Amino acid sequence: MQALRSKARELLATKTVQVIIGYARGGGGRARAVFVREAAKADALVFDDSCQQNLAVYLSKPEVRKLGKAALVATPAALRAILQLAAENQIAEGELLALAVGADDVVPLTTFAAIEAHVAARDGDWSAAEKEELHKYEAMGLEERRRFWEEQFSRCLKCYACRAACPLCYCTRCTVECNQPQWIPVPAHDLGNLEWNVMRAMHLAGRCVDCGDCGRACPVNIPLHLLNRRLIREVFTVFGSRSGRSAKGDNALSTFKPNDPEDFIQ
Amino acid sequence: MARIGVFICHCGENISATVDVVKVVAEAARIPGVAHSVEYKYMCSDPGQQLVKNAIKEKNLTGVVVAACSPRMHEPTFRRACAEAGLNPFLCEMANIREHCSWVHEKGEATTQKALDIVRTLVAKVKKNKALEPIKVPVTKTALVLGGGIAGIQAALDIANSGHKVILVEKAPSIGGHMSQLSETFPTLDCSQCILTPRMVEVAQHANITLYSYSELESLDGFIGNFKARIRRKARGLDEKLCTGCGLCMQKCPTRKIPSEFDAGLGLRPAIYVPFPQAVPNKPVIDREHCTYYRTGKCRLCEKVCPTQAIRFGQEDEIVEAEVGAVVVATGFDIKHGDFFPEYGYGKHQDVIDGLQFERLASASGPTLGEIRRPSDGKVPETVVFIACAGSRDPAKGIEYCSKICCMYTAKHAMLYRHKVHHGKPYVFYMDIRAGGKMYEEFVRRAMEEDGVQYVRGRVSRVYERNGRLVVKGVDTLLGARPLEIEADLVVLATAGVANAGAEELAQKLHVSYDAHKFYAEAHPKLRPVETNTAGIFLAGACQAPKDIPESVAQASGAAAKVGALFSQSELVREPLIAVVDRQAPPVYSSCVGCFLCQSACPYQAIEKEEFRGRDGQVVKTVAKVNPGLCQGCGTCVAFCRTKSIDIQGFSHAQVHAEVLALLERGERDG
Amino acid sequence: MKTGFYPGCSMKGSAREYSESLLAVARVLGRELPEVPDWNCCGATAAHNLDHDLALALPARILAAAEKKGMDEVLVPCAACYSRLKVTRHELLEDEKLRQRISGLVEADYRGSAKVVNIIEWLAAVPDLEKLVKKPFQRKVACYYGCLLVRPAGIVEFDRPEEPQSMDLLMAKLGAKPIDWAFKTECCGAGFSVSRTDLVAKLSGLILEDAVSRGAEAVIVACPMCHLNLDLRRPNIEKRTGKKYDIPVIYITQVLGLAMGLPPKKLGLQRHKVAVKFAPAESPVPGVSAKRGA
Amino acid sequence: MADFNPKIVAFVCNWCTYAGADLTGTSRMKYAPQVSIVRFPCTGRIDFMLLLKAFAGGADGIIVSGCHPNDCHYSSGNFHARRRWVVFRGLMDFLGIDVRRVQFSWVSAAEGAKWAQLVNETTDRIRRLGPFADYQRLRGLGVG
Repeated sequence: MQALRSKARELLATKTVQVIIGYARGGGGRARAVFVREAAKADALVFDDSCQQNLAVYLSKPEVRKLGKAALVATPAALRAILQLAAENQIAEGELLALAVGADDVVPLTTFAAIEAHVAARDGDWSAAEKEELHKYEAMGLEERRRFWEEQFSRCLKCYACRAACPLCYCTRCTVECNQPQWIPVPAHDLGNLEWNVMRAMHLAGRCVDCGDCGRACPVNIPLHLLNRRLIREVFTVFGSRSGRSAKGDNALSTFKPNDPEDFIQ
Repeated sequence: MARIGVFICHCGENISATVDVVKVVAEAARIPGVAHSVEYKYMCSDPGQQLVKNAIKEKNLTGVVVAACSPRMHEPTFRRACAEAGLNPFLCEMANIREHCSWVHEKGEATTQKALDIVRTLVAKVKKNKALEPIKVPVTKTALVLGGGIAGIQAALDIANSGHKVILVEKAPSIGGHMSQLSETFPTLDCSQCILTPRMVEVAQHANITLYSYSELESLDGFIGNFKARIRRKARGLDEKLCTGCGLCMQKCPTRKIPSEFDAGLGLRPAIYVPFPQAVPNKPVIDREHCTYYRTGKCRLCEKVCPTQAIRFGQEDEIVEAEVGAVVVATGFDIKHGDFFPEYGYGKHQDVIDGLQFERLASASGPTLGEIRRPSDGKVPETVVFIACAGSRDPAKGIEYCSKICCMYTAKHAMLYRHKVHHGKPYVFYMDIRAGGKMYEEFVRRAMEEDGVQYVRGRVSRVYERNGRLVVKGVDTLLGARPLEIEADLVVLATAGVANAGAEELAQKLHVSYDAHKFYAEAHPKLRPVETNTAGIFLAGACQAPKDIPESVAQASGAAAKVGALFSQSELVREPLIAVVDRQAPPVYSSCVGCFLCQSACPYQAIEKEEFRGRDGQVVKTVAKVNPGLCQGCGTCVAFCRTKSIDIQGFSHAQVHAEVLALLERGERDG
Repeated sequence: MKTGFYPGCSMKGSAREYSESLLAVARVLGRELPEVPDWNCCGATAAHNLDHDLALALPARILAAAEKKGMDEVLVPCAACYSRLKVTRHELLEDEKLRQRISGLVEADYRGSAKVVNIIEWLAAVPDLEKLVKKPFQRKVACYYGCLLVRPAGIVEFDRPEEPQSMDLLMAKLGAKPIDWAFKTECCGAGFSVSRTDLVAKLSGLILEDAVSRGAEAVIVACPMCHLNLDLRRPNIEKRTGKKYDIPVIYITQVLGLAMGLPPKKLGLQRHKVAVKFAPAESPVPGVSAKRGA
Repeated sequence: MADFNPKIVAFVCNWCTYAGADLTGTSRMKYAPQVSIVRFPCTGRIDFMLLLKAFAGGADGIIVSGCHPNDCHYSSGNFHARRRWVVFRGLMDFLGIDVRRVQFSWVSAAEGAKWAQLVNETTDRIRRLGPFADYQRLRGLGVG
C-alpha cells in the first residue's frame, strides 16, 4: 500500500496526472472509490482484497474526464475494461495512466501496448469454483433453468444498478430509455425484467470483460454475471475471440468468418 | 391522426378465389387510422390506379396500403401513382395477400384472417412511414461488358453506337465465343465466321470500345451508376503494341502437340498461339502451362525469331481500374463434358464426340479442313448416329431443363454430313423435335425429307465398341417399341447446355443471384428478362439460360437499350432506403456514443466519422455518419447498434416494431 | 455394429453354394452373420405384381424382426431380395401414414432403423481386404452386375447405375483383372428363365458372347438369378446360339474364398453346371453336368 | 395438441427468402396458413429484440430465414446475422427458453419448394410443442 501512496504523491506533485482514481476505506469494512487530486491526500489510498470494484467505470463519466488526465488504480479486470474501452474509441492513447497494483509494488502502464502485455501475462481461465458455478445451472434441465431465472428476475426492481456499475455500459441514451418505440416495457413485471436482462446480456456479448460488478451491484442479489459469463464462453468457444485483450480488437459480433458454425440452420 | 387508404385487389380471381375480399375491406375499415377502405378487381390496371389517385385527393390521405400481389411486382407502379396524386411515394406500402396468402392457402376463414393480418401489419407500418426524397447520384456513362461472344459483341456495339464508352472484357485470347467455333449456322446455313468476323473487327476498330481480351473481372464494388471495376489483364507474354501478328513465332514454336481448346481438343496448337486465324485481337498468347521456357527455362525460340522483339517472358498480370455506370453480363455457356455419360462411352471411345467437336470437324478452318473424318483413324464415317437430349430433360442426371438449341444444330449437323458425304447414312435419335423459331420447322423438315436423315423416335440406352465399330443400342418407339441396334462409325452427342465453370464465382463477385444450375437469375422471367435484381447489372445471352444466336443478339440489344436508358439521365435517382444516424441539438449532437463497431459491420464502408467542435474549436464529440452515396440499405449496422442511434429509412425501428405487434393482434393499444 | 443375414429362398435352394461360400468367407473375416429370426419370403417380383401392400408388408416384417433383434444392418446377398427390402425401407421412411398402415398389417412396429446392405457394400466395408488374399485370383474377369444390384438409381445409391465400378474394384483387390465390357448391367432374361427360356438363351447368350470375345476367363456375379441363367441354362444357350461357351460363372464370395485359399468344396464350386476349370492345384472341380451326365 | 393452431411469425430477407416465398406462390404450392411474413432488406437487419417482441406479442414460434452464405445481396449481412443467432440461442437456452421455437434457415429465391416445406415442418413442430404457455403467462401481467 505504501508503494501506491508514494507513487500517487509523486504523480500528483509532478502534475503528471491531475487525479488519482483509487480505493479508500468505506463504511462496513468495504472499500469505496476516491478521487485524490492533491498530493497531501494520497494517504487515503488503500489496496487490499476488499478493493474489487472496477474503477474503469468512471473513465467514461464526463464529470471525471473534466478533471484532466487520470491515473487509475487498476485491478486485472479494470485493465481489461480499459483495453475494451480503447477498442471502442472511448479512451485515446495517452489519456490515461494505469497503476497495476501487485502484492507490494505498483507498475505504471502508460501505453495500451504495455497494458496489453501486462494483461496477456496474467491471462488465465476461470477458477474451478467459477466453472462449477456456471456448470451447476447448465446441468439443470431446460424447465428447471427457466423456473430458476423466472424466480430470480421476479425480484428485479429495474433500478438499473447493474447498468450503472458496468464500465462498458457508457451509452448516453440506453435503448431501455427509448419510448418511440417502447422496446423494453418500463414496469418491473416478469416480462419487462426478462426482456431487460436479455437485452443487457446481448449488448455485452463479445464486450464484457468479466469483472463481476453487475452481480455485486444488484441490490436483490440476482447472479447477473452468470448471463455474461455464459456468453463469454459461447463467444470464445464458437468464435475463438475474447474481449478486453487488445486495444484494437474487433468486436466478435461486428465481424465474421465465412466458416462460422451453422449446424442449427436448416 | 393518420388517414390511411386501404385498397384490396381481387387480382381477377387470384385473390378473391380463396380470400373473402369484402370481409377484409369491412374489417380493414375498422382499423384505427384507416379513412378509406375499398376493393377493386384489378388494382394495377389504369382504373385501379385512378381509384388510388382520386381517394388521395378526395380524402386527403396520409398513407396508402395496396393489398394485392408482391411488392416485388407492383410497388413501383403504386408508388408512382401516389406520387402523381401528390402523396410522397414512400408513404405507400403493399400487402402481399396473393403470393403469400391466396395462392398458397385453401379457401376459408383462416386464409381470410391471414389476409387481414397482413393488411393490418402494413397499415401499422404505413403509419410510421416518413416522406422521403430520392437520392441523386451522378452516373458514370461508361458500360462494362463481360464476355466477348456474339451477345457481348452486340451489346458493346449497340452501346458504343449510342455514343457511350464501353469496356469489353473477354477471358479467352480472342473474342468470338462459341459462335466462332461453329461451321454454319441454322436455319440459313450461312457460314458462322462470315457473319461474325466483320462484327469482331468492328468492335476492335470502334472508337468508343476498349477491348481487354485474355482478361477477367477481378472485383466489382459500388452500385448502379457508380461501379468501380478492377480488371485483371492476364500476361500474354508479349508487348501488344509491338506485335504485328505476323505469326512467325507460332510457326517456329517447337511445342506443337497441345490440344487446342478452340478445336474442342480435336486439333493441336503450339505453346504460343492464336485460337483461330480470324482472331481479334490477332495477337498470340503464350500458354505458360505448356511453354518449355516456363517449365525448364530453355528454348526462347519465339523471342529469337520475333522481328519486332515483342516477346516479354517476364510480363506480369496487370490490374486495370475502371469507373463504370452499368455492367452487361454476357459470359455465355458451355456444353456438358466429362464422364457424365458412361453409358455412351463419351470420353472412352474416341469416335463418340460432342456437338462442338462435330462443328470443328465440319468447319473449313477446323483440324480436318471441313471433311467429316473420325478422330480415331481419320476415315470418313459411313454411318453417323446423332443422339439428341444427351443429358438435357433428364431429371435422374440432374438436368431437367431443355437446352433449346440441340434439335436445331443436330438437324444441321446431319444435313452438313449428308452434303459432305453423299452416300453417308445419318440417324438421329430424338424424343421430341423443338423447332419453334422462324424458318426452324421448315429447316428440320428439309433435313428429314430432302437430305434423307433417318429420324428415329427413341432413346439410346448404350453405345459400346465392337470390332472397331460403335454399336448403338436404342429403340424405335414409333414402330411398336422395337429394340434397334445400329453399327455406327461416329456417334455425336447433343450434350446439355450448362453454365460456364466460373459462373458461380463471378455471380458472387457481382452479387447477382443465380439458379440451381448456376444460370444467372433475371429480375422477372417475363417482364424483365435482361435485368437482374441488382440495379445496374444487365444480362444478355446464354449465361441466363441456353439460347440460340438470334435470341442472344436480341437480348444483347435489349440490354444495350436498358444501359442507354440508364445513361440518358445526367443524374441517377436512387431509392432513399438508406441508413441515417440521428442528430440532436448541442451539446448532445447525437445519441451515438462513437464506439464505431458499426463501421466494421458495414460491407460498403459507408460509415464515416463526424467531429463536433465546441466554441473553442476543441472536438467535443465524434459520432458516426452514413455516406448516402455508398450505403445500400442492408441494415446490418441498424440491428447492431446498441443505442438504436442509427436507423434505416423504409424499414425503421418504429416501422418494423409496429409491424410485429400489429401482426400479433397487439394492434393499436401501444407502441 | 450388429449385422443380420437374410438368406432368402434361393440361398437355401438353387444357390446353396452362394451361402456356403459367404458363410465360409465370413468365418475367415471373423464376422458373425446371425440369420434374421423367423424370416419370411421377400415377395420378389410376384408380390409387387399382385398387390402393392403385400409387396411392402413381406419385407417390412423381415426388417421389423431384424430391428427387434437389435440388428443395425441386414446383409441381403440376393439382388432381388436386396431390391425389395431396400425399396420397402425407402418407401416406408418417406410416407409416415404408409409406415403406420404396413406396421399394422404385419403387427410389428417397423421403425426403419436397420439399414439394408448388399454383398458388395458389405465387402467394401471390410478394412484392407487385400491383406487376407493368400492366392491372388489372377484371371481376366467380367464383372456382371445384372439389372437390380445398382438400380433404381434414386434408391440404391452405392454405385453409378449405368457404369458401375464397385465389383470391379473388389475384384482388383483380390488380384483379378476386371475387363471393360458393355454388358455389365444388361438384362440376363431374369424371371423368364422358366417361361421363356428362348429369350433367356438369347439375352444371356449375348452377355457370354461379349465377355468371351473380350477375353474374360470367368463371369463374376452377385445374384442367384444371374448365376442360374448364365450357368444352369448354359445347355439351352449353347443349343439356341449354336456356339459352345465353357466360361465359368462364379459368385463374388467364391472368388474371395479361393483368393483366401479356402478349398473349392467348402465354397460349393462343385455345384456349378459349368466346371470351374482353374480351381487351385488338385484336379479341376468337375461341373455338375460332367458328374451327373445330365 | 393436434387441433391447436400455432401463431408463427417469419422474419425474412427481401432478396432471397421473400422472393422464394413469392415463387412458392406462383407455383401454387400449398402450406400452413399459420405463418405470416415480415419483410426486411436483409437478415443483417433483423434485431434480436424483434424476436422478443414477437414472443411478447403472443407468437408460438418464429422462422428467421435469408440468403445462403455467399449469396447475400449485400455480401455479408447473413454472415453477421448468423453470429448474432449463435449468441442469442446460447442465451435463450441458458435462460430456459426453448430455442426449438425459433427455426433459422437459408432459403434462396429459387427454392419455392423449400420454403413451403420449411413452413409446414416448423408449423408441425410448434404444434407438437403446443402453445408457448410460459411466455404467455409472462405476457398476461404487463403490457406487451
